[in-house]
Amino acid sequence: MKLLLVNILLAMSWSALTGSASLINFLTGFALGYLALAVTRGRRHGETYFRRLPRMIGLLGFFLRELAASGLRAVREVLSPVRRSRPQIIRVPLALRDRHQILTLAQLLSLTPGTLVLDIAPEQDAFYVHTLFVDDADAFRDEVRSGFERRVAEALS
Amino acid sequence: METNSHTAVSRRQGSGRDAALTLLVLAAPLGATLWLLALLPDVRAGAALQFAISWVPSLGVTLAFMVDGLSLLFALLVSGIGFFVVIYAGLYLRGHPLLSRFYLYLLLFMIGMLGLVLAADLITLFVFWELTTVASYLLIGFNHATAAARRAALQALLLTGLGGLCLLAGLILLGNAAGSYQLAEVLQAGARVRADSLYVPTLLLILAGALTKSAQIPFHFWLPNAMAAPTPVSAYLHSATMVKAGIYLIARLHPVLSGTGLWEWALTLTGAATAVVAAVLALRQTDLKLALAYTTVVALGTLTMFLGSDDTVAIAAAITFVLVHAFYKAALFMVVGIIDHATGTRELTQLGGLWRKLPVTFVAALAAALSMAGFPPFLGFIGKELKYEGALAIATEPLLVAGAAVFANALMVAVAATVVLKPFLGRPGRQATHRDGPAGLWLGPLLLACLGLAFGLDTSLVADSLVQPAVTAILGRPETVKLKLWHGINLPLLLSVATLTLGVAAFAAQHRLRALMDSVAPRLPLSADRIWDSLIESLKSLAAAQTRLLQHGVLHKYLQTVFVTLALLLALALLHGGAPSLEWPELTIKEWAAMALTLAGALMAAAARQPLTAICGLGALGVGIALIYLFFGAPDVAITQLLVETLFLVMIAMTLHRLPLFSRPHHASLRRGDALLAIAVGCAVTAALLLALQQPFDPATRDYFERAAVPEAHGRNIVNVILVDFRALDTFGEILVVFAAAAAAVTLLRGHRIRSRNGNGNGNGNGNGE
Amino acid sequence: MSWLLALPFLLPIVTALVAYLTRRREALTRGLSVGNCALLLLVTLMIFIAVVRGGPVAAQMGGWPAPHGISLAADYLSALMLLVTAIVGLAVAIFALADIDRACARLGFHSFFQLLLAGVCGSFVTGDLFNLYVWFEVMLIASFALMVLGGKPLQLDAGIKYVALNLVSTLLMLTAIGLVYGLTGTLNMAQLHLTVAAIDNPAAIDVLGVLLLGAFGIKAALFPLFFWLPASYHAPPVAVTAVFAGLLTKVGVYALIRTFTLIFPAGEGLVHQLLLPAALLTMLTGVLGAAAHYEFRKILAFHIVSQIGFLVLGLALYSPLALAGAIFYMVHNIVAKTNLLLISGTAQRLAGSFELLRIGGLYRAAPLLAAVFFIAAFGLAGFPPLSGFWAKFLLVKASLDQTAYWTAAVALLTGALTLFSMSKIWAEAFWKDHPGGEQSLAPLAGTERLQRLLPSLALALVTLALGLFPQPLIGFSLRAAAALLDPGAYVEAVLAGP
Amino acid sequence: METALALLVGAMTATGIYLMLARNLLRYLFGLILFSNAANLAIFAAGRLTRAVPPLVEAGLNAPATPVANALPQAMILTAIVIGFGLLAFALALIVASYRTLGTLDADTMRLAEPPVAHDAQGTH
Amino acid sequence: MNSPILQGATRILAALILLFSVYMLLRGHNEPGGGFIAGLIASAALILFALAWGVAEARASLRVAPAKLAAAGGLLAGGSGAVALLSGLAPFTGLWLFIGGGDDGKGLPVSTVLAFDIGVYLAVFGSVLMLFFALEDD
Amino acid sequence: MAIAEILVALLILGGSFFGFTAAFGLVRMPDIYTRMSTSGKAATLCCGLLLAAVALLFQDARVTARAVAAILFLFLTVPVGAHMIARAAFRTGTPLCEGTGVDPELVRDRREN
Amino acid sequence: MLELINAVDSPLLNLAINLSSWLLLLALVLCFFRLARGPTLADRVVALDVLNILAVAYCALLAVASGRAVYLDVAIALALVAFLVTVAFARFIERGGARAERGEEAQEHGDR
Ligand code: NA
Ligand code: NA
Repeated sequence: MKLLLVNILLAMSWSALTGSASLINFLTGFALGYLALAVTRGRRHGETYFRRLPRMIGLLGFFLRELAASGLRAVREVLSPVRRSRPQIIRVPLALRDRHQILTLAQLLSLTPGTLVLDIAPEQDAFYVHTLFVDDADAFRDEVRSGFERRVAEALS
Repeated sequence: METNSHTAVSRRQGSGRDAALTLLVLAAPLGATLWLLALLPDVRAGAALQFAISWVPSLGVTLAFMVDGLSLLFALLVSGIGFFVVIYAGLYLRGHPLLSRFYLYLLLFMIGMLGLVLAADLITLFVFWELTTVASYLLIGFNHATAAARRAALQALLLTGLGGLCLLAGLILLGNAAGSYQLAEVLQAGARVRADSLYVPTLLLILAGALTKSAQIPFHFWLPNAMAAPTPVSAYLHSATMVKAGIYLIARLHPVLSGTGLWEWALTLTGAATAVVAAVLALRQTDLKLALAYTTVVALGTLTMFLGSDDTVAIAAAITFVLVHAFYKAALFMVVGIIDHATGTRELTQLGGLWRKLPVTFVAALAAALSMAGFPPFLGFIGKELKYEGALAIATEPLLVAGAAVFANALMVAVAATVVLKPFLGRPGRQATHRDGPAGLWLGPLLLACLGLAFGLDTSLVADSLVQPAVTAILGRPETVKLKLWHGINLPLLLSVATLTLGVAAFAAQHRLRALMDSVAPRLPLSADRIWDSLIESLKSLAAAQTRLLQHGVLHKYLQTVFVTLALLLALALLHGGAPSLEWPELTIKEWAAMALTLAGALMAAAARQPLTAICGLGALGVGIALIYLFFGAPDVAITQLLVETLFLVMIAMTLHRLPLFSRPHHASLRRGDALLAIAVGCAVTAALLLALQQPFDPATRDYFERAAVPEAHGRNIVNVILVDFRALDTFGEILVVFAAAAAAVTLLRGHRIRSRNGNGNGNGNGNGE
Repeated sequence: MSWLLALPFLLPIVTALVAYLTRRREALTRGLSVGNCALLLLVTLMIFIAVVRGGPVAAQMGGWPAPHGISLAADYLSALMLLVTAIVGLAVAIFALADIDRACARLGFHSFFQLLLAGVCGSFVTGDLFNLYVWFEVMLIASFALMVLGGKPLQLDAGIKYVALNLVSTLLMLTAIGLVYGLTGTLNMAQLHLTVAAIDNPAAIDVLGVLLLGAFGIKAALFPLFFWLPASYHAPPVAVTAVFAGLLTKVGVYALIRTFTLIFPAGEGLVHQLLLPAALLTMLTGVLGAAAHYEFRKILAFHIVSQIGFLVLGLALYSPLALAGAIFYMVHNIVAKTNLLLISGTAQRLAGSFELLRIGGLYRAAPLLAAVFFIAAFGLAGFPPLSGFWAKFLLVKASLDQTAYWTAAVALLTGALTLFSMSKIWAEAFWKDHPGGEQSLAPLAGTERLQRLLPSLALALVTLALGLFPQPLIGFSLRAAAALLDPGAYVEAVLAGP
Repeated sequence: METALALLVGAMTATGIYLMLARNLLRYLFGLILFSNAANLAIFAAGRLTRAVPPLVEAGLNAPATPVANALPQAMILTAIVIGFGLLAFALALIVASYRTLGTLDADTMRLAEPPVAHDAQGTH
Repeated sequence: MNSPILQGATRILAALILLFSVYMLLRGHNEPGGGFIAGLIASAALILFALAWGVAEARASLRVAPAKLAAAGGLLAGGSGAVALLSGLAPFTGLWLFIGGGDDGKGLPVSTVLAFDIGVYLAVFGSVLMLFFALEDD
Repeated sequence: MAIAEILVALLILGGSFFGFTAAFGLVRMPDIYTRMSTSGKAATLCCGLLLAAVALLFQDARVTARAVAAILFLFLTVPVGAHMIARAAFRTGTPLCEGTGVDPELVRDRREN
Repeated sequence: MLELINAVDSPLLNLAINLSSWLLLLALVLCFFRLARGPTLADRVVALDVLNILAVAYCALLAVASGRAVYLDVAIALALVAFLVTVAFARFIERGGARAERGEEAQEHGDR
């Protein structure tokens, strides 16, 4: 995280130096800064950051896609005269153990169409998830494990 | 009797110191007396000595004194009798733990009284007048542990205090009418004052002061009650001097205020009624001190009666009688004190045959009583003769005055006889525990009584140097007064004989008369003392009722009152000035929406049945208001509004689980009145706002800020520039408020812990905290 | 000069902040509090002298020119009020050393006390209407804290009423100030004097006047808005009540006087008609309330209300003499009333209660206390030669001069009833024997005796001195009154520039 | 525009006062919030309204190029809001502490400071 | 409250919000923001933290007692008003220094006014936290 | 520029449409959980789109940074908030709408506690 | 009827802005309906949350319409606020606010 901040700082300095405050310029600065950091920091400390950043961007893309889908799903559900939803609460066991990962997963799940994390099981080994459009609970559990959990684990470990 | 609360041991220990103290105090009246005596020749020659220093020039008040015939007479009485009283008191209260305080009050009184009679400025006079009231209060309550003394002190204080307040108003009016508070000028302005449109209230107010102080009916009752004071006090203040302050005042202002029908009738009637009623009451008493007290009232009534006139003889009679009375009454009081001291009682029925043990006292008592009864050759006889002469000389109502005088004097004869004969010569009753006692104790009464005799034998001692200058001062014209023991057989002498006869008869029939009065008295609907009590009681219950009505302790009623007041005030202002016109506002739809959201939130909060619902309403309201700020160009305010509103709601939500729910829905119907009130205030606020908005706006300050923000304050956010620069002081104060609020809240929420940790310290206990 | 004018609030503020940080080091905070009060006395004295010598002084905060920035201004009235505040502050600060227990001190008593002084001084010295609001708030929140300091049930109960009613006043004041700004476009009081005079809109001026009257009326405890005062003043520690009694309501009265002489001259218009009846009813209801009670501090609290009536009477009569009377009365009353409350605390400390029926014996056991009480109480009742006499004299004379006979009558009657209550306390607490016997009286000794009695003695001497030598203050009050009625010099001083 | 705001201020004041008059202290507090918001809006309206132009000077200029909203009332409101926050927060703490100590939120039953029985005039004087 | 999700989110959010508050503080003189707003935002960060993790944790992570912050803020604000005394100017007169700039005011501005705003920031921040922590502790 | 304009128009229209849906969902859905499921997401999306429109319109780094910050902030907070309410509702037994299926394992978990 | 001050020059954008404005205002109304209606506390809290988020959106729209980035700051503040409120209220509900819904016996009397 520290390196990310430093990177942003560098990008801002770039913008300031070049005197142009456009988005493009900022992104240019960010990229340059990334490179600079990668060079200066080398392997010793920040190794993971440089590997993680692309994955994080990937996760972000995935997340945005899911969000859009989720929004559209919600629109359809709300506006259509017929109720399609089949609400149910499903217990989803977790493989992740890291706090941040669990958090990210929960965020993602909550933003997915028709799902809402109600609670975490007492042993913190499962979510209770409220779903609208799931027919098969087991299929949903698999989907979570193979889709979200994997990506989160990759991006944040 | 007064000294029973301290022990003999302390008495012995303190007696040496007490004697020294007494001697020290004695210097004051002695010095004053000698100084005044030295002034006698000058005053007799007609000089009025003036002494003035500037005091409150802004108000025209000077600390001015003047010695003329009238003031000298009274001043001599005050200091001379004061001298004897101090000697007497030194022995009477020997060893009393509060003797020094007693002397302090006595000196205070003496100063007050001397200042009063010597004052040459109305306000100065009043200042010393009130000083005597205060000193009297402290002295009456000297035996502070007894409820009776406290009650009597309060009664005297309130009554004379009320009178004093009237007097103050009267003196201010008099000063206004005369154009000055300087006595010299006031005395010259008589004609103007009497012609003033406010003459009547002025006179009545001043008389109210004088008559309460001098215990005239219906304000007479405080004086007998004041006998709760130690006897020296009774002798000094409540017979010889202070009660004569009213008389002095009437005499002092005689040249200014007299000569009108109102003056004459008011004084004559009041005085006559007082003399007659008090005389009857005096006869009824069996407590020696009380009997004497009532005779004092008689004397005061008589004096008042005579001062109503402006006949030379009547005035001379009054002045002479002032002297006469001062001598014999002070002496008699001290005698009673000696009896009380020796026997432990003042009750007539228990006393008798004391002449053996108290021979000197007996002589003093006898001499004083003879003067009181008006036997020749005592000064009392001359005084009485002069009274009758004066009464007959009064043009308007000679019969009334003479009749009252005869009646009163007759009963005085009876009382005088009773006071001396029964205790000293009657069948032996309670025995005296010791003999006359030290000379200091009986010296005063004896000397005073003998003075009565001496002055009677040689009237020139008083006539030229005291009475005549005084009469001159009162009447404001040079007068010649001759006092004679023997006038030949004339009407006054006949009246004297009649008086004596009647008096003896009354003395003979005293038991029957007393019994009669005792049987009548309870059936009388009114006694002034009881009326006083019921007045005080009704004052208290009025106060209690008012408190119940106003200060009832119910918060929502307090708030109702506040808002009702506000609504009425605003309604009054709007009716007075006219309501503003209302025009349909031009708003865009989003502005309407924001306002609607705000209003809806407010209504939701008002109608909410549960706190959280109300909070949600407030949340909506907060968003609505923020949007309004935003739409009208106030983003800083919008952000702050949102943050503050939210933080506050969060705070409530954080504490809500510790608070109870609203117990039942508040039905609107139950609080229709509140709703109407609220709407009324709301409408008024709207109207007020619209009125303010009608005025074209003066943009000078706004423009200044816009011009100066960047060049001078180096900031482009004008709001922020105002906050941190143009009006930084406001902001500074405001962070203090927030800080103090936080600290105060911490105090509240943690206070109980800190307190329990430290234990309960001393101080700040609350008497009714339970 | 600008610093001199700012010091009366800056000093207590800094002291308050530092004292809060060091509130667990008792000796230090106590020293800070008393030391600052002494310093404050010095500063206010300097201001006073400056004003006496050269007339009103003003300063522009931040150096921004009036009427745009915030102006501070001290005319005769302000300078006098500042001085009296400092005197009372010092007396109470010393008294508090003995009266405030360790727990209350640790909760921040000294800080809140200093903040209260800052608020009071700020209110007296500001020449800006909105800044006045801010200082009122500083004072108010400090008073809230002091009211509930220690958190006893009684205090909380009283605090609820105190807070609930005072907040209404605050909001009214805020609204009113907002509307005044809307009407005139300025907040500077000197400028307002000029602007309002030029506005021909009697309806708006009446309405705003009435709003301000309501707001300040609550603060000043005017009839029928005074409930908060008797409901609460007997609850907090005595040192707190004493400073409240001396200063809080007086700031409300000050605001009334300032507003209705400078901004909306009350010689005419609706407010003028309302002030007189309000004043008279305040005098009477207050004094009657006192007659109904047997608790030392409740009696005094109701008397505060009553005496507010006298102060407002001076404003209502609106003559030089009447205003001078109000000013003189204010000084007299602040000193005497503060002292009486300090004495009530010492009496309670000695005899164990504030309930008059449960105490007694102080006349004999505590002669010095009795003497200072007597001076303060009879001074309050208006007996010469104590300060209250001249105060009463001025107001009664002003009434009579204006042929307001009923007013004079009510004033005198109120005086008599005041005497009734004061003598009640005297008789019950001092003269009467203690119901529990002499052993129920706990004697004072050493430092505590000094800390408790020295302030009382000093204040009693002030009462006596003002009575014996009234001319300086009366002359000053007349000058102050003249300046209030013709604020040309004030306006000029403020608007002259930095 | 100001007229509408004036009406809103009146309505908010009214609802605020209505709540303040309730016996429950929490309702009083809510009423106070409404009232204080109304007061702020009153100041806002009193300074006259300008649509959507915040009092900011654009960079490089010495004064606003176009008429902007009146900044002074905004500053006043900011001060008032923060002060109001302090006061309300204290009031809330007071309510919490009172409830803990006195066991009720009904102000009418809080009679410790002024007990309901009238004081009898019973002194001996 | 003990919600892992909230707690996890709060760690990040609180830091972000604090950062945002400093941003609002520093640009306040030219754009919306300033000491008040920034102080309120900063306190929101710690309130959030306290809601998620408890007051003790919040206090510990703040390290400085809120009361000290608040009082220091007050003193800083007052002190920055008092700097004017050194120049013989009226209290609260703003003094500006443009580091590295000429008379055109283009340098990096350092001013007593900024110090004042920081004082406001600290005072508001500390005071609000005092309030919340006390309410929550209770 | 025209493309950017059209894009902006689309973004704000889409955004507000999502906003409307969110509110409509609140009214229409049968229980608290379904309401949250639909409206939370729609509202977030609404904001996201509108903020993106701002960024696109201004083309300024500082504005963009703030818009991105706002979006990130919302993405971080909205789901957490939704979770908190849902959890509270769930734990305090706020009723589910008719026909909601409940995982038997969950019932077991709860019984154990 | 619906006009936005400082709307940009483009008619297309203007139309979009106007339409959006209507939509969002309508949403506001619906939201308030749920807020007022309840029935559970959680419902109200959700409604308030959405209301706040809609206000964020509206700020963004204002920024577009007026061309002023100022509104963005308001939006951020609002987002922050919305979250804080939601968390605090959720906590309240969890801590015992639910007793209100169940209509438990109140402890207090004479409340009106
Ligand atoms: Na206030
Ligand atoms: Na007071």
